[in-house]
Amino acid sequence: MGKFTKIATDGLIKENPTLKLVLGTCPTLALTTAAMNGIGMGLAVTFVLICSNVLISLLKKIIPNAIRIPVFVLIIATFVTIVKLALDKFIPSLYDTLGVYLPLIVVNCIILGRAESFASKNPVLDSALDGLFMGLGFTISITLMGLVREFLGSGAVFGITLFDFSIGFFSSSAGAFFTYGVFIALFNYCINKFTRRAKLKKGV
Amino acid sequence: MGTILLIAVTAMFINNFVVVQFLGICPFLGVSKDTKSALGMGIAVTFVMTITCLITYPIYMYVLTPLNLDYLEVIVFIFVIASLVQMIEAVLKKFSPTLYNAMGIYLPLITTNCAVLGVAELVIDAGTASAFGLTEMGLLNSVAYGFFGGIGFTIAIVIMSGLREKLKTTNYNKHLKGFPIAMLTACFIAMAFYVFSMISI
Amino acid sequence: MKLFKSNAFKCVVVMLSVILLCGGLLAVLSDLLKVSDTERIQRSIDKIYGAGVTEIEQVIDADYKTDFGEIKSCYKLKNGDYLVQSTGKKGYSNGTVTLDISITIVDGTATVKKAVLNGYTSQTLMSQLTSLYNKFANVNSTTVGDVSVVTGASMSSTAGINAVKTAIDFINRLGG
Amino acid sequence: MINLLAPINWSSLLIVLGILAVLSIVFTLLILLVGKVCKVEEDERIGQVQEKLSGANCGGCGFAGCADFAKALVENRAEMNACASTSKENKTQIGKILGVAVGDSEPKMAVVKCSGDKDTAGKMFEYVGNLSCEAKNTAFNGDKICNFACLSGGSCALVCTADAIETNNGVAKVDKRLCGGCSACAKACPKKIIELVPRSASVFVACSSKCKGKEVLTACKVGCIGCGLCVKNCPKNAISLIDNLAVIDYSKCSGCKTCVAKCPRKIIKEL
Repeated sequence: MGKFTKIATDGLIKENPTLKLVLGTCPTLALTTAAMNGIGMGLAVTFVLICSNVLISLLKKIIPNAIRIPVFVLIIATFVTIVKLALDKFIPSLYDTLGVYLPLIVVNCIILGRAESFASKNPVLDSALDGLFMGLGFTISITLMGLVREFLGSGAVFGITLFDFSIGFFSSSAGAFFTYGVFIALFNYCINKFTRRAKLKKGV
Repeated sequence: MGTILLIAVTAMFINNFVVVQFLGICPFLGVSKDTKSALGMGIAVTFVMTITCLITYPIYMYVLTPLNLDYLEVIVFIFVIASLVQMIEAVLKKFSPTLYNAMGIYLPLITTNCAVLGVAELVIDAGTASAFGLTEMGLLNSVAYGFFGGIGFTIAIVIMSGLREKLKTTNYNKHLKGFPIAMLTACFIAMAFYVFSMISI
Repeated sequence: MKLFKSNAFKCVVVMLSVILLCGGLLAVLSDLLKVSDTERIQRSIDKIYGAGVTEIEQVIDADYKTDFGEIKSCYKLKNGDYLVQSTGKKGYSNGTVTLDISITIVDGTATVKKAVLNGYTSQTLMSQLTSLYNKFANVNSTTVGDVSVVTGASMSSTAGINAVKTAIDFINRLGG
Repeated sequence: MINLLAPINWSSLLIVLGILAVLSIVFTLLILLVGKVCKVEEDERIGQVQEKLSGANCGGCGFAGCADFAKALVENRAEMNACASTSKENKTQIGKILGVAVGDSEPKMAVVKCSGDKDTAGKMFEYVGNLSCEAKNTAFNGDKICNFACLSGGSCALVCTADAIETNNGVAKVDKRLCGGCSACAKACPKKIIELVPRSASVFVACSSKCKGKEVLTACKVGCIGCGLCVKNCPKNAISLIDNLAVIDYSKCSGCKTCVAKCPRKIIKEL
């Protein structure tokens, strides 16, 4: 089961798409004003990521190299439209909040990135797992960021206002960049500390 | 004429694609290490955004809406953009290798660039049109929106690359190395652009 | 036979089959998951009154048109109010605005309960706009003129006012 | 099952398939046409070589990234062992692709050839301002009296991907266990005093001052004064004195460490 844990730790920690590879930054910055948005967007991205990874790794031998990117993007777009139709029908409230960012999942760098670098080179099961853990990594990090920005920006947690103080900076666009930067710095700090200790213990 | 001016100011400053609407951040952070490649990237994105609006707007307005197939909108747009970028990459590789080396290697990045699909989406959106006080954008206005959106992207990315080049010779905490310092620079640029949103037209 | 083996043919066939597969799947799904118009109206009702408060009782034919506004559709609701979708013209360089307006009859005259922008616009624009229209709350035909909806870089107030004014005139004419 | 499919109106389905078919054929042919017209002969070996490289894009080889390095390798403008982060068997495979014998390069590590920290190295003036090495270097070659001294601005630490360099008490110091030997720090250092020594080395000269003994005594409490004792006492005579500075030739050095004991200034340090 070594492969499973490797893919899991890759997706969640070692190659966390939002904090380590810094992919999918557009929805991360825009939607982390509220934690609820983060979860909704995260789950939608995870669903699309798993399905597109599976289909792409199934078709990887058939697709010629010249039209590789258009076909990948087409497959991803189909799954996004399916999510869009399903959300519009069954959960309209989430559909309204996601607004213009739902179609932008198609160009979310995580999905096309993983399709290019992982799904088109690995078997189906690994691609599905990779999609799942990459999606979870993305969901967790943007929900955490959503919590911080929502709490500091409007004194609310998951929509329930606890305090009435609100620092306008955190719900503005400058605040989004700031929070994202601090999150990546913290993430780097922990990872460096962890790998340093591992290397020193193993080291000569 | 007034609307074009209004679109220009809005797309470049008030509703800047990168800093206010958060579209196209991946290349904005990835490619802004030095000004030359940042400018190359800006030109490429402006070029693709303008042509995208030129093609996707008519397709949506004269093909998809009359047959009310607007659920196809995402597929058709992204397919057109991906093919467009594929062609532009090949043309550039052949006819101007120097420009290709400066910009081309970032061209595949443009397919995964939210700004390009973002502009295609916003241009056909009723909300954007009513923001400019129009029923719908019309071809000329949408191409102008795409073009000035690209110019806004270029302005933001060139300012960013200037700042990041200055950062190369400063001493800052090791853990801020790489993306965090880029994010904080973008934060200050966003603050600067915040001033523009106070303008009421 | 060489044509069929060539890479170009392979590309076209693969691309064609993928796009037809995807398009067909989506066409079928979009019909299956169709959200009917009445349900969309019900959703805007829920947005104004809150979920499950009231439904549509009767559809009223709306062909009322003036030079500064036009009624798109009008519904009489179970709790006696009217939901009117009206478009106001004469915005900045003849722009238009479409609003969902709920109107109640208060001692004979039509007064606006709430006005909401129709449909979703891009998220950043949306958040600025919906709050602007709360200013139209409990406005009637006389006081509608002096509502000043100062908008940032977005639409001007005339189109908004015209939309509400057309809706009120339509309901007064209906009631009277 | 039938009524489940009832809402599908088949006519619009056909229209959709028609539009998509037209769209896909037009654009695919356009892509292929443009692709054929603009065919650029590129050596496909570049792709194969790049596949084998580590892809870390660390820039240690002096090229913009692995793609550039692969291109340079194929046009043999570059040396295979310029890249430290590619594994050994990948290097031999690349050697096979290019048909070039790849001498297995000895794994290297970086050492800072200066040990003048806050209290041992004398200062000419109190430096206030931008703390990076490049900036300090522009102000009269740095605030230390000795022109070859480490400015401890941290420019090397900034580029080190393995996070192996500390610059806390006034001089940069490389942690041998973390260093991967990618030589990015050696390139970044404006004073060029970081040297790559074989990982098997046991001693190194922790100074790079080329001034005469008398000047070194005034400038720094620990610098090498070029007395030559180490040269005389080295059994393998692996050390030589070049411009008043002891230089160790690691091919001859047997690691006996007699020079460490003999050096009056204790500037030849153990690794």
